[in-house]
Amino acid sequence: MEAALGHAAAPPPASGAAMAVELHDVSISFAMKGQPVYKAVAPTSLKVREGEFVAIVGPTGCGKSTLLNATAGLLKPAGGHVTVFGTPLSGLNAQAGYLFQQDALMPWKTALDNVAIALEIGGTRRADALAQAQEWMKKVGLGRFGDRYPHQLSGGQRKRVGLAQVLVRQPKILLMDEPFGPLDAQTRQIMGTLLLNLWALDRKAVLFVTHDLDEAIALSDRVVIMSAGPEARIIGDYPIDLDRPRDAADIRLDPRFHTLHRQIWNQLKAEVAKTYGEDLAP
Amino acid sequence: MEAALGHAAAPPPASGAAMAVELHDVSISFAMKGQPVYKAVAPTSLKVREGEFVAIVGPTGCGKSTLLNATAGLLKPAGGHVTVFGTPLSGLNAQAGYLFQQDALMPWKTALDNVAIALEIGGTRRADALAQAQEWMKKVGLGRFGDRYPHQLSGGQRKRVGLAQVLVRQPKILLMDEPFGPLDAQTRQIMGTLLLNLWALDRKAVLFVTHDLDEAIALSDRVVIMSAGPEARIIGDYPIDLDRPRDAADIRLDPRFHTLHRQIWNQLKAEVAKTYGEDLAP
Amino acid sequence: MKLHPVKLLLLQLLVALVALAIWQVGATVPIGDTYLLPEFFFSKPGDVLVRVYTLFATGVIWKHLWITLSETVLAFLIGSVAGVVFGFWFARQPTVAAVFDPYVKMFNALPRVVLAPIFMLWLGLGIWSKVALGVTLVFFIVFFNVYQGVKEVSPVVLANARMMGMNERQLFRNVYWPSALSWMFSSLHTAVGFALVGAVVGEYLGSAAGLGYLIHQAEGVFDVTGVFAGMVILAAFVLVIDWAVTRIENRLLVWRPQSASEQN
Amino acid sequence: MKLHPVKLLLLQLLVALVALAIWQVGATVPIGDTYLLPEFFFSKPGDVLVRVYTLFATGVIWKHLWITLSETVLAFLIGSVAGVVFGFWFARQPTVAAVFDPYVKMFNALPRVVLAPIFMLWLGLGIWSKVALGVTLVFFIVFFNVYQGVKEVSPVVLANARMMGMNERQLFRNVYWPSALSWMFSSLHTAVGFALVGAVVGEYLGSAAGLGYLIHQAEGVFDVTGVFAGMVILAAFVLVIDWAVTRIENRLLVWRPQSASEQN
Amino acid sequence: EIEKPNLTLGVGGKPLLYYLPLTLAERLGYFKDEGLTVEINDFGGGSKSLQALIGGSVDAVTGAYEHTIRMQEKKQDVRAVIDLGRYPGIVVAVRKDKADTIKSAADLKGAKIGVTAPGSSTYILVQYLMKKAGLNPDDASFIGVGSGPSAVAAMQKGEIDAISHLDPVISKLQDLDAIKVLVDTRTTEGTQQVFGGMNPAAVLYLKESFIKANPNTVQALTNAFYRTLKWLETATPEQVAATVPQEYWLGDKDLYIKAFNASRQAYSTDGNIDEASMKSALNLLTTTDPDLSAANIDLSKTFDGSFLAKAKAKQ
Ligand SMILES: Nc1ncnc2c1ncn2[C@@H]1O[C@H](COP(=O)(O)OP(=O)(O)OP(=O)(O)O)[C@@H](O)[C@H]1O
Ligand SMILES: Nc1ncnc2c1ncn2[C@@H]1O[C@H](COP(=O)(O)OP(=O)(O)OP(=O)(O)O)[C@@H](O)[C@H]1O
Ligand SMILES: [Mg+2]
Ligand SMILES: [Mg+2]
Repeated sequence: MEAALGHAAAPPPASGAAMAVELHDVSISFAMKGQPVYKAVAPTSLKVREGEFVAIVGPTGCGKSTLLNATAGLLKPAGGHVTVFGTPLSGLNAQAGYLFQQDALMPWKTALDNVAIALEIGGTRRADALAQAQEWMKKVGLGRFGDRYPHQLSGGQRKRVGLAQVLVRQPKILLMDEPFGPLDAQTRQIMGTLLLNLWALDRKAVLFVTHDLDEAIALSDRVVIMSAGPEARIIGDYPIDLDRPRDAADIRLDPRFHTLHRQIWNQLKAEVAKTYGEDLAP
Repeated sequence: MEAALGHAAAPPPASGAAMAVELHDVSISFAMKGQPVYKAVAPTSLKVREGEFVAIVGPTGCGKSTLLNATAGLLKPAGGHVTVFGTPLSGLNAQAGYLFQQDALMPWKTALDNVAIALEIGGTRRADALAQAQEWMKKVGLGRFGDRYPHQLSGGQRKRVGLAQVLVRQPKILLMDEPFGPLDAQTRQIMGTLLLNLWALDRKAVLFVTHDLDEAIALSDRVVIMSAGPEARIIGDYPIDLDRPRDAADIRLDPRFHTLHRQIWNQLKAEVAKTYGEDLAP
Repeated sequence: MKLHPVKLLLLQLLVALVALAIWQVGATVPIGDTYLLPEFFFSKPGDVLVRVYTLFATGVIWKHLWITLSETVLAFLIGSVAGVVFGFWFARQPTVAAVFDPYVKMFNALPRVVLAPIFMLWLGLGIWSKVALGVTLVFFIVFFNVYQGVKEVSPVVLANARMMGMNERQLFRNVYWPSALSWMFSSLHTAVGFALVGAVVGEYLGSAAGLGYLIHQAEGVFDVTGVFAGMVILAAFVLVIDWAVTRIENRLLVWRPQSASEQN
Repeated sequence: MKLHPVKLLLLQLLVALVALAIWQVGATVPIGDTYLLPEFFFSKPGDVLVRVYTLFATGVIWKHLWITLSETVLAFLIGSVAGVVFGFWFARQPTVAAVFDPYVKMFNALPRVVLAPIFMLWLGLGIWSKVALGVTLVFFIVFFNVYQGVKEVSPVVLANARMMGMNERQLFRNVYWPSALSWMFSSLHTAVGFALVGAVVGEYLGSAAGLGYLIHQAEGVFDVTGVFAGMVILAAFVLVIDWAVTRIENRLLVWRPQSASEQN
Repeated sequence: EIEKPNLTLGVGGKPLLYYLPLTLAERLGYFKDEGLTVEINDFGGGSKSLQALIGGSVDAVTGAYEHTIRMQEKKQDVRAVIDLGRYPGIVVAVRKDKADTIKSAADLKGAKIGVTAPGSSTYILVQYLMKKAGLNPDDASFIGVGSGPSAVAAMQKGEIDAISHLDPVISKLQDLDAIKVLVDTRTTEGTQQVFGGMNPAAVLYLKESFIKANPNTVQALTNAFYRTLKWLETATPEQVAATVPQEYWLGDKDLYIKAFNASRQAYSTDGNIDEASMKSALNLLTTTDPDLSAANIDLSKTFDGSFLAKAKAKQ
């Protein structure tokens, strides 16, 4: 299921390309006071090559965010371990940029400062950092919103500031948890293209959680499907052999796109049905 | 553009049906320290009949949430006024249930208590409230997650608890701000069906913000398009003359669906392009 | 990262031992020809411990402890309840808050030693004048924190609760109160100490019994050993009360995620 | 909902007038044959105001005010800085916090009047022993609040900042500090008052000048008018300092949404 | 026949030698013998115990005679019924290394003088001495040093040049050889030098209204104190030391006996306050407090000797 993919325009990861992220039998549990331990993720392995764009889809609450947290080093797996560029991860994953599912902007900084700080802590001079941050604010369509505080922005605007904050640092590994969730379809596509362009520039590895299957297929090299929890596992791993560069709008007309979409959708649908089977009358 | 719609199964609002919500030339501005006043929404009028399901779509940051806030009575319009069932709104809109775009659960209550409290404050006995709440938790697929605190739930799970919290009260007017945003496509459909069933039971008025055009068309009687801000206005109002009851999955095959989708999409696309025109190189 | 309880206890004992050692050395080994902690002012750890022991062994202490305990607990309870009530009231009534704001701050700045005679006038020499003194300390600490705590309630959660139709009382119970709890408990930890301080100072300024009385008696006749013995008992005492507060706190704040610093 | 400043001022004056009226009546009109506020203990508002005026007119007060001000400001600054530093340190070093926790609480419970002689021994009779007394009050209030404030940092914001690669110092500057600010300021409002209390109590217990000295002197000769005049000046005084704190607070907390209660 | 057998009595610093008769009366059981149960409340200072009396929280106070005079000015009728200390017991001393430059009150100009508290009797006495020596009160600076170990510390650390204080601080400082005494009003000789006669210090005083309402109670109280004075007149220092609680020994019995011997003459032997002593006391106050005018004071209302007379008769 882990076939190497050939791409036309994106830098094709050589078959032997180094692994950016590897999860080795990672399992995750949550201990709760007065309740049995909740085994969220069963031992799971996943490899992401340098320069590979992997989308993760799965029913709500299956463990996608949890998996990203483990990859980021924010959550200690109950079992197994994570390696990053070959070295076992201990503590935080310094190579990764993480766009959280929740709002994570610093409320006491303006939007622009929130982006600039990501550079400043790396040692960039403030003036340079601000200039670059402003560039990125423009790229995400918020050039004129730099001096707003987060609470003065709409949900979608905040998400885009977060996106700029992560991308401006140009990390080697991108972990993105529903980055385009609160955006309209059109803006989603613009942001998707932005992300793809950036990704194509250098060989970033991307782990991309989304609920939009179209988006997953349109953007990624591989779509990974997680089963419903508890003890979620990876139950499907589809290489997306569509040509690159892809045009986000046109690609949906490609028959191959539809085949893939149907395959993945069917597996996903069955999985979701399982979650509800216990709770919902059909 | 405000044609009355005929429905097959859903209770068809009579032409002369009472207005549940009316916005009369409502405009909204934000004052910010040290910055010029931001005129988010230009004078806008919108009428929602009893029993009408209206979807609002628009580019990110245009003012959808702001408009819902005004309808809920949480935000005082800079100009114009809101009437609810004919009486001008002052203070909170007691007839409305509001599912916020952001997380709004009480972190110190378990999921079940969060739902039950919505009933308890209306005077329902605790035991009854808990029983009904548990029913609703099951309906949103979280029957076994009742004793979790919000921070122990995934993003999509929290949203569904919020949904149960609003629906359990059965308010006359439903304000929903991207209620299905962080849910996978399949769960979205299940939740959509749930909402439609509930709506069909009694003549609720629904104002439904979404970024998913398919969803907007599949669920609603009317789709309203807002222009990009600042000074956002309503620039389109499309009656959705598809038969009810609708099957969320099948409806996408209906040619009328596609015609509507294309029309709305084109207008929306042009609008989004406008937002980015200023910031993004094409 | 979480310390094993036994290890923690050992470390704590170590700290105590080091402190006692410094005390002992400072009191008995001169530097040049001055002592760092001259015995006349600091006594010696051994003597103090012996005195503490005698106080308990002879049973003299119980009466005093009991009185001080009552005063402290009463001051703490009345002060915190009043602080909570006024804190909430002010936070919910911005007009009241704005009008009374300067007066609250003024009262907070009045030295309690000067107020003591007035309390004795009004409340007599019994425990109530000491309780009042403690209350004036506890109240302000709790008040300011609860006031701020209420104002820090998440606006979205609040809006949601109001949309559900909660009235002021329900908002209080379901939103303001739980949300302000961590503020309140933070203030309670300080307040416990100040309740005791208030009680002891009250006794110190006029009484016939209590730990403050004991300390005052000892001080007048240069019985530093007695003073320190009193303070040691006092300190041990506050730990017991604080432990109770912490238990209640953990009980009421089960819902919170482990704090970030505990997690790592 | 927001009150017009002039209206607010008028309301505040009204409160003051009512309070003065009650005072006047209580001091001069007997109920049965006891006075509610006997002149011997409360003086009369007119007399007190006249005395305040004389104190300023003769210029006697300035020297004392200046000394008390210095002590208060120093106690406030040193106490808050120490409180902030230790608060952060303890919050970030759970082991240190766990080990020292009981000791911190014990020290907080020591009555300051008993500590005063020790401070005088170490620091002399000048302003520093009073500053030390104020510091012991201010420190604990700020300390507990900052400690709690740091623990209340939003876990997601913190995780985000750490993922950006912030080191401990950067986290402090960009996350912990701004996040704990509202806690800190809440504690500072209480602390201002306590700094002044500490200074005045210190002067009261031993000094050659300052408001506490004046009050003590007046008390020694049963000059209640003098005592109350001192307290009035003290109270006015704390308002000035608090006003300064509030200005800084508003400056540093521009980023916050209007609090929910202000909005409605 | 005793109207109020349960009494509350206030004092500002019970363990002080100044108030020794009170402790003795209690420990010797003389209150009990008179049918009284006395609860002794200790206050932060003499003025606080007076305030408690005025406020009604105590029935009687052992405090300074001067208070009865001051209260007249405040329209409070407070009367002494028996004298306990006939001399003030205050000692003015200078630091050893200043002994060469400050030889008398006249040399106190520019000195830093430690007193128990501003406004207190120790403060008044130095001012009186300075005034008599032709100095202005502003010529020296006065520092409140409190009454406990902090007073000793202030002298030891050289923060004050002179001190006007009471026992046990003075005895302790003498023991430490830190001071040289200028004026010693614990002794007959010293007091004679300063005032030319007696100058009553510690007395038992009560509100006039209370005396009126409870004559038998007051009589019992006076009896107990008079008996104590008589006991004290003949007691050996060892007997006294054995009677007071051990904690009062200043950590060292020898020191306590030394201190007691130094103060012993100051205790009244007959409990009486004669006219001359009253005047002397008034003079002390009016000299140092310009706001206090002798014209307003009726000295006959400060002391009620009738109870003492009966007590004497009974013995
Ligand atoms: N702190 C926690 N304590 C207990 N259970 C948790 C905790 N965090 C997450 N879970 C559980 O782990 C499972 C996976 O959560 P996770 O957030 O990874 O889901 P997800 O796949 O990201 O879902 P969504 O698409 O809704 O965001 C969920 O069932 C959730 O309830
Ligand atoms: N408190 C505020 N102060 C200033 N500007 C605000 C405030 N709240 C919202 N805005 C601005 O008003 C506009 C509309 O915001 P709103 O949240 O209604 O957008 P939205 O349509 O809901 O967007 P999204 O789809 O991203 O949620 C935005 O440009 C936003 O920046
Ligand atoms: Mg998630
Ligand atoms: Mg929105």
